[in-house]
Amino acid sequence: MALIEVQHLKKYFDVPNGTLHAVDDVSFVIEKGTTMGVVGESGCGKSTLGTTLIHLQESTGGKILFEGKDVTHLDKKQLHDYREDVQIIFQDPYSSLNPRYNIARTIMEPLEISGRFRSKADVRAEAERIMDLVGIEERLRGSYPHELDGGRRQRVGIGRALALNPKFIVCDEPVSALDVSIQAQVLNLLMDLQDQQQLTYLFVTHDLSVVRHISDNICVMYLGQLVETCSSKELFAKPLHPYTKALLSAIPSTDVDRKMQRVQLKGEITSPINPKPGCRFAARCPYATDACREPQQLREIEPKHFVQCCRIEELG
Amino acid sequence: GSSASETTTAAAADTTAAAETTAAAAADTTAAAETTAAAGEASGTRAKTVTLGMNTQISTLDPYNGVSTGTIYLTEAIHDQLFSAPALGAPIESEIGKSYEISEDNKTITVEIYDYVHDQAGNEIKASDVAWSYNTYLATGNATGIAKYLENVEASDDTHVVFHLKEATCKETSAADAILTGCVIYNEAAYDADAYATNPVGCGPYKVKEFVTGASVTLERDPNYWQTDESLWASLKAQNVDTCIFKIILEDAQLALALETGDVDAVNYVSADNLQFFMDDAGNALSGYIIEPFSSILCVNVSFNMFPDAGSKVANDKNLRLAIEWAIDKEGITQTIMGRTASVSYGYATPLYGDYNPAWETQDIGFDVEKAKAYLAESDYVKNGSPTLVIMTESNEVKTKAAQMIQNYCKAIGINMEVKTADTALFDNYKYDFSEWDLKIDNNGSRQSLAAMYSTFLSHEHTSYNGVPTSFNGAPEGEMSKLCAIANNVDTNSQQTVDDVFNYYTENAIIYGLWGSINYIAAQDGITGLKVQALAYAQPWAFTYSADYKGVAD
Amino acid sequence: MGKYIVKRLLMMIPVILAVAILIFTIMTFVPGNPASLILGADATEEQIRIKEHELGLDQPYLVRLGSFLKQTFVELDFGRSYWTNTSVTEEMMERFPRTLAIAGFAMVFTTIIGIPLGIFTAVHEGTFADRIGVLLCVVGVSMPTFWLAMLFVLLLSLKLKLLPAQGMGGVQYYVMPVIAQSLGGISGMVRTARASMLEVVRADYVTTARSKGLSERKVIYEHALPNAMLPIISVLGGQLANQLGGALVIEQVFSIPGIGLYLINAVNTRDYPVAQSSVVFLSILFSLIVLATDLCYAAVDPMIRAQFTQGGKKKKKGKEENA
Amino acid sequence: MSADNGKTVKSEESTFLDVRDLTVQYTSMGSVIHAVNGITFQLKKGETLALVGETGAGKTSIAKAILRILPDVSAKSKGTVIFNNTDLMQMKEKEMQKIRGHKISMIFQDPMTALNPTMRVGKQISEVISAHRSISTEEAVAEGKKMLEMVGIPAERYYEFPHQFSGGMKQRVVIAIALACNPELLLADEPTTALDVTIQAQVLELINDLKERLNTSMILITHDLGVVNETCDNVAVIYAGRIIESGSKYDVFKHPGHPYTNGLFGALPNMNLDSDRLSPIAGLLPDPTNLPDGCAFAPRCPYVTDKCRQGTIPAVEVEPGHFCECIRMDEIRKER
Amino acid sequence: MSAKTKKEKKTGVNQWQEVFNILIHNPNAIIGFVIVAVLIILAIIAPWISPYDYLEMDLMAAKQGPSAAHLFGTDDLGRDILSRILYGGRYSMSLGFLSVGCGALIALVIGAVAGYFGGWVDNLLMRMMDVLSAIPGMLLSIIVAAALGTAYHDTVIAMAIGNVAALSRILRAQILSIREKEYVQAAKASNCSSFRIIFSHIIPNSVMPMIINCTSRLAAALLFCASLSFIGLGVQPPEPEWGAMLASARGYIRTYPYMLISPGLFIAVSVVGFTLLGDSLRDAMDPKLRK
Ligand SMILES: Nc1ncnc2c1ncn2[C@@H]1O[C@H](COP(=O)(O)OP(=O)(O)OP(=O)(O)O)[C@@H](O)[C@H]1O
Ligand SMILES: Nc1ncnc2c1ncn2[C@@H]1O[C@H](COP(=O)(O)OP(=O)(O)OP(=O)(O)O)[C@@H](O)[C@H]1O
Ligand SMILES: [Mg+2]
Ligand SMILES: [Mg+2]
Repeated sequence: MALIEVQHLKKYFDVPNGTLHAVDDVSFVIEKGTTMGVVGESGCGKSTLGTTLIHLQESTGGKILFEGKDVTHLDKKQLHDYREDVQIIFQDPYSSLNPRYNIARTIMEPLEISGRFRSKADVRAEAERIMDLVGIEERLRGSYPHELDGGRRQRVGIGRALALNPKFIVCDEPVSALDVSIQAQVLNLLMDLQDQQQLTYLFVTHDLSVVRHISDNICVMYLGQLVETCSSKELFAKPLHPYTKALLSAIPSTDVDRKMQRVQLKGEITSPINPKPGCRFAARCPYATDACREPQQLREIEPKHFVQCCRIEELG
Repeated sequence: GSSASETTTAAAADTTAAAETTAAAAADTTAAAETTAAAGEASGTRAKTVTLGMNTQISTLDPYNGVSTGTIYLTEAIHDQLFSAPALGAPIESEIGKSYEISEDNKTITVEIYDYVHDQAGNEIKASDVAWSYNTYLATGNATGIAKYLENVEASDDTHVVFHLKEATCKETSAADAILTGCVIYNEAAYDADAYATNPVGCGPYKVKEFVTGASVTLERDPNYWQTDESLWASLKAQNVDTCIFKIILEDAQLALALETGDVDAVNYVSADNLQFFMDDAGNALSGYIIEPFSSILCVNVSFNMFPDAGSKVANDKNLRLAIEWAIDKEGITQTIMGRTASVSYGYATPLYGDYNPAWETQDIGFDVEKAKAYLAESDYVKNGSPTLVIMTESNEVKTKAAQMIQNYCKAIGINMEVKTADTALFDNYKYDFSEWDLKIDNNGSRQSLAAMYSTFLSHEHTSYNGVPTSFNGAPEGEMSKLCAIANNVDTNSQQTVDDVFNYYTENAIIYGLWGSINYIAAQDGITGLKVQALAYAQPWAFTYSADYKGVAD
Repeated sequence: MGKYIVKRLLMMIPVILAVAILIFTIMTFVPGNPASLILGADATEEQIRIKEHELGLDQPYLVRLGSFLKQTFVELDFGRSYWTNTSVTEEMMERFPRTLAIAGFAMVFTTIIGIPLGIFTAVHEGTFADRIGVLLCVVGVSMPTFWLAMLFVLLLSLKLKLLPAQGMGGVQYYVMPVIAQSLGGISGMVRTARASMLEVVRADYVTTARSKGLSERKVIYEHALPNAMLPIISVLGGQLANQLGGALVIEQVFSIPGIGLYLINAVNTRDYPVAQSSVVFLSILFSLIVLATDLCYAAVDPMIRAQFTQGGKKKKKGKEENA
Repeated sequence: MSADNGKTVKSEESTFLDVRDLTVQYTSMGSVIHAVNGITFQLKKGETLALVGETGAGKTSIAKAILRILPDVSAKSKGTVIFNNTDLMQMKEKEMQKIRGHKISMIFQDPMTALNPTMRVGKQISEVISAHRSISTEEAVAEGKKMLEMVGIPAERYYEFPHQFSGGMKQRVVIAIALACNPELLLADEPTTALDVTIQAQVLELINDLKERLNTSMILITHDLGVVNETCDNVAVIYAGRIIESGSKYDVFKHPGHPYTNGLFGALPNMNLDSDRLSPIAGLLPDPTNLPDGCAFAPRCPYVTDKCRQGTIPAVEVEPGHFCECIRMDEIRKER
Repeated sequence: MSAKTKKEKKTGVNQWQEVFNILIHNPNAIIGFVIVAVLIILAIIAPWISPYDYLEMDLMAAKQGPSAAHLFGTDDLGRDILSRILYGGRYSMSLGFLSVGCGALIALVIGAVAGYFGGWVDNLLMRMMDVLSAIPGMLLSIIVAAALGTAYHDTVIAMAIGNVAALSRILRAQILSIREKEYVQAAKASNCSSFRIIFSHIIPNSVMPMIINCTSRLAAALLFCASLSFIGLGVQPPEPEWGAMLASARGYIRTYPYMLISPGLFIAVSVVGFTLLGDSLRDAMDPKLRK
């Protein structure tokens, strides 16, 4: 069953030099209990997509359906309820915790606000349960964020997101600030929690090995647009869009025996401000033709495998 | 006691201002000046330059335009008036005006002027110029001293000017003197308000050579002074020096130092604290200097808030007022704050005035703690819960000290007092707001007579509060006003009627003089005689100089 | 760049206008009546009313405000002093150079002594000289200027009789005011420059410069210094404001007839035209200085320069972040 | 490449960098941070050595110590760094300046802060050239432009300022600076960590390419094992300021000896294997102000014994050229 | 990293405690603190330790140089200068604290409103601050002091106004940056009300730079308070504010210079104290200087 369905979602920002198309006409579906990975380069709109989904920012256009209900526009009361179902975990475990709140208080705050608990003791008990769940040691519960290492901080962030028992969590690069050894701990925790609580994730990252490890489905974004989406397996096995191909080939492998064939991209990401119509990857795409300057459509090339590229058939 | 303010009102001028000690002393100096002037002329040794250090700012040189204390210093040098008053009580002297006549009914004054008057640029001065000068000055609104008396002024021919007095004031004692000495004369056609602020063309014996804003003014002898007959010069007119530099040095210690280090030839003022550098304990000048005291017309006084219903805690309690007066040791205050530079004031007066009565010195309230306590016991003060009285003063160093000392004396007999200071502008605002204070320290003086001063400040016609005409300390119409009016009327003025005023304010403890300032003027001893005008302001061109005198600017 | 300057100058207009209105309003509602002050104690109420009328004080607030603004900004005339009826513009032009001499020289010393000294101490961080310097600077910024000035007078004028204690005249009259006035500024500048330099010296690009094999002199003067100048420049404007403010007090101590004495006296005597005009004048001056500082800033920081040429909006953002 | 545990080994002919017993200590707020604790390694001409390790392991400190650009107020380094038969640590500062940027140069971790924001990009390149070669300004500019083009940036951008460049371009400028004088040794400190994958690929390609063309030796610092795999010959794994395992890339990747190295591979999401769970290393790096006795990894090690907590653990040569500091290594290797 | 792991030993230490820990290891901070503390304590216990009543005049003993009976001598009215200085501390200190405090309070409101609400409110308030800051601070305070008068609270207001513009800018800038912080987003996502976000998340994290700045301003305020009294626009006699004492001693610069020394010295020392304290506090709290 689809937990979240996004249709033609748009998010534009007004900036001094024009309109910045951070998310431009993105559509996808996330099934309950699965993880949707979102990959793409820095600044391509991954975070914006996540925050727009959970109404931390209002979308400019398009539609968001949550459990079949339209949640694109919400009044105060609806927003309140919606936010108990959706939560977010941020990339930077330094700036995502209030430095003046100790750990227990950070976890307890959403519980208190929710008004679900009769007494302070209940809140406390629930917070203890959550902290146990995410593995924060007893002795650290009174400490302040700056006293913790990144991994533990990220656990606190996860704990806070879990506090309200959400159904859907946007994970905005939750491990990219962490060392490999710590990163593994956090990834494991997220996967365990998903299993236990039937959570649904939108997992934003630019680390392809991570996304492959954790996601069921993957969206590849480029400059605000969704260029390819399909299941994780299929994407890695059979990337179709030239950008996806380049992206995958760029990942350095740890396998000493294998040498990958690189697709080298020329140039750098262009500005998302006042973009011209047409494929935004065209400027860097080795296969670009005039046809690419026309507006593009996301098309189902294979079952459940959507690609936005007009030359996909020719390229094979 | 110097004040850094560049301009203060003429009447409420600096406490440091002073004038001649007594009429006799004044006469002496005048005589000296005249003789030396004559001698200088005879021997041809007119001094070349003199530099006077001044502790007041000179902001404008045209008395029409504005008011600044420093301007008064130079007035006699640059300008001529119809007449001038050399000292309090002395008869006025002729300048442009040859003679005057007061009509029988005191309503008009007719003045005849010399027929050869011209200003420094050579423009002739006619009676019409005189009338124009008066009328122009009246129109500026600054001429408070004469506007009070004058209805209008007109020239009847080239040499005669007629002054029409206001009905209500024409019988006041000093009206004529005030009018005749109250305005400098310009040529109507030449007058230029802009230029005259820094370079006025007057009829006086000195011309302006240089004016440096805020720093100095240089005057130059006018060899073509219109009054060629020196015997007709008023006592403040002299040309004993070619160039006269007024250098502004506002700070006391630095002013004194300037004289010591030879930066200036004379200073217009020496503070009590700095006297020691120029005179010994006995009051004799140290070698190398000449120093002389000149008493001022200004009397620093404490007045009580007499307005009936504005919250004054002393208005209805004569015994309390008396208690306060008896508790204050004004000799101690004068000595501590002013040292030699003031004399204790008896009555609300200084001895300079012609109508001063030396008997007051024994009749005035003295310092007697026991008496004060007795009066306090009879008063309602304690019964009213010993409220804190407010003593208000201008935030001027000397007066603030006086207020602190009075506070201290009152505390000694159990009266609580709080000092409230206000800058000049706020003080000006609050002094007629009778809900603001209980006691007030102020200084007053008059260029005419005590009767005139009493009438100005003690009679109810002076100001009003909440629609009630009151005196400057809040007393509404009553006995005091009546006594003042009698004393100040040409028909009834006598020592007796002035005494009546004294007795009334002393018995009822309405006002209480603290001291009258004495201004010390010091100079290098190449200068042999000092000269001041009525307000005790130094007039360096009229100083006398020894033959071997050499100024610092030479 | 030219466009940017013009834009900034235009933006100054409403601010200065508001300053004028503000100061006019303060002066208007301050207790104290210039007419009665001018006329003195024995003036009658009638006379005061006449004087008020002559000065235009009897008109309603808005009418007076309007004519004040019109006179100042349309006719470009600062009016006449209530007391001396002299032209304020002329008087100010005569006095301003004296204030400028004090504040300006103090500023110059602050800059040419303070900055190099600050850099010197930073480069020699931890040495004896540095420690002494830091200590002296703390003392330097803590000395009340007027007290220092009085101590100077006591020593140099009264005791040693080397310099004139007050007043106006040749260069020797400015020696003590300027020194007294600069000491605090220099100390403050040393502290700013030192802190800024220390921060920059730790920056990665300085390490990069070292790793290039550049001599230490080059590293400090070509890499660290230009970057350290940024915060220094941004406090220069503030320093000048301090110096101007301090000049007001110093003028008082040394009885120098500059704008400060003029202004304080005008406020005390409720000489509205003088007080208002001096404040407006000083504010214009001050705003121009701030603009000049910003331009210097741009000259040193290419990032800001780029934003300058792009337009004002982004510029602001950058500035606020810096604050 | 070889490593030893303190015994002096005569450097082989082709060994041109020989680092022995290098230690670096920082003093910060009264406590001493033991950042690097006795590191010894050699590097041959043309070779690339990777230093791998977690944040705070001491990688950057090693590179800075070699180049002697540690902050002189707070840091102290000891040991010998023999470069072309001279000990850099004993060299006069003036001499050292001639080495820096010329014989040895460094690429810094963060391109965003490594460039001077107020100096034109080109100048930052050409000043290295003029510092080490006596050429005219014009020639230096021309050289600088050439370097820019070599790293794929049009020469006309010579006069621009760093803020006008994107992250990837800045990193390329930093590389151009490092390579401007054809150094014999390049210290590349995480040259791609701050960059996007596609850009990272470009930059790595560039470094590899240039290195081969100029026959430069390189020490590549990274925590990304993938990058190591793609660019290096030899690997040294740093843990708490010590090399706990070193050897050829092949040996270390295929047969890791140390439990920590092992753990690192386990923690990595593998692109090729579809394991559901990762096996992270428990715990954290030890406090560098207060290192435990014995093996620093002991508190986190699943194989820890009491002996691990005593004395210094000697390096054992498991295979030729493959050294490992673990007393239970043999058992562990067998177990695998 | 290192510092982090070290601190783990002692958990539950909030930032203030940490700042405190840093401070007590800094000799400058200790000196500054001791100076300030001593001066404050002296001011508080002045009534008990003053050898004389600070208002009591002994005309016989006027203008005496330092002696056993009067350690700092007596002034022109025979009051004991030491006692006056002890009492004077009350004015200098309290005026300093109050003026900075009031300035900070006003700035807090303005900065918070402008920073949080943004839009035209922000624009309006900031333009108002532009106007305030277009007048050099000292000048503004002098005018306001002249306008309001010299009562204690008037002086406080006059001095406070000079602080408002800069402080509110600092706070606003800080709020703008905190507002974008992820924990604020997270709080929003946790259904926190705006009120709670402002007062629980934004303000407590925004005031730090303001507090640092205020400490430095305290030193400046002491100096300024003295200047104001010195030019006659601050505390008035007979109250013994140090600047006012200097002003009244000025006339005796030549004859009794000792009257000038002690008040000036006390001003300087107290400012040194606050400067040192401010510097150390800034160093301790500034994350840039603390790795
Ligand atoms: N509040 C905002 N105002 C203006 N522009 C914004 C805003 N938030 C994001 N953007 C712009 O929108 C684009 C997408 O930003 P976003 O943060 O979603 O990228 P991202 O893919 O998450 O990048 P990263 O990997 O660096 O986190 C960027 O160009 C960014 O500058
Ligand atoms: N300037 C310094 N002052 C004090 N301690 C420092 C300094 N530089 C580094 N350290 C400490 O030294 C240790 C090693 O730091 P180093 O930068 O060498 O690690 P690294 O391996 O490069 O880490 P990263 O992967 O984060 O770059 C760390 O604990 C660090 O906190
Ligand atoms: Mg993001
Ligand atoms: Mg590093």
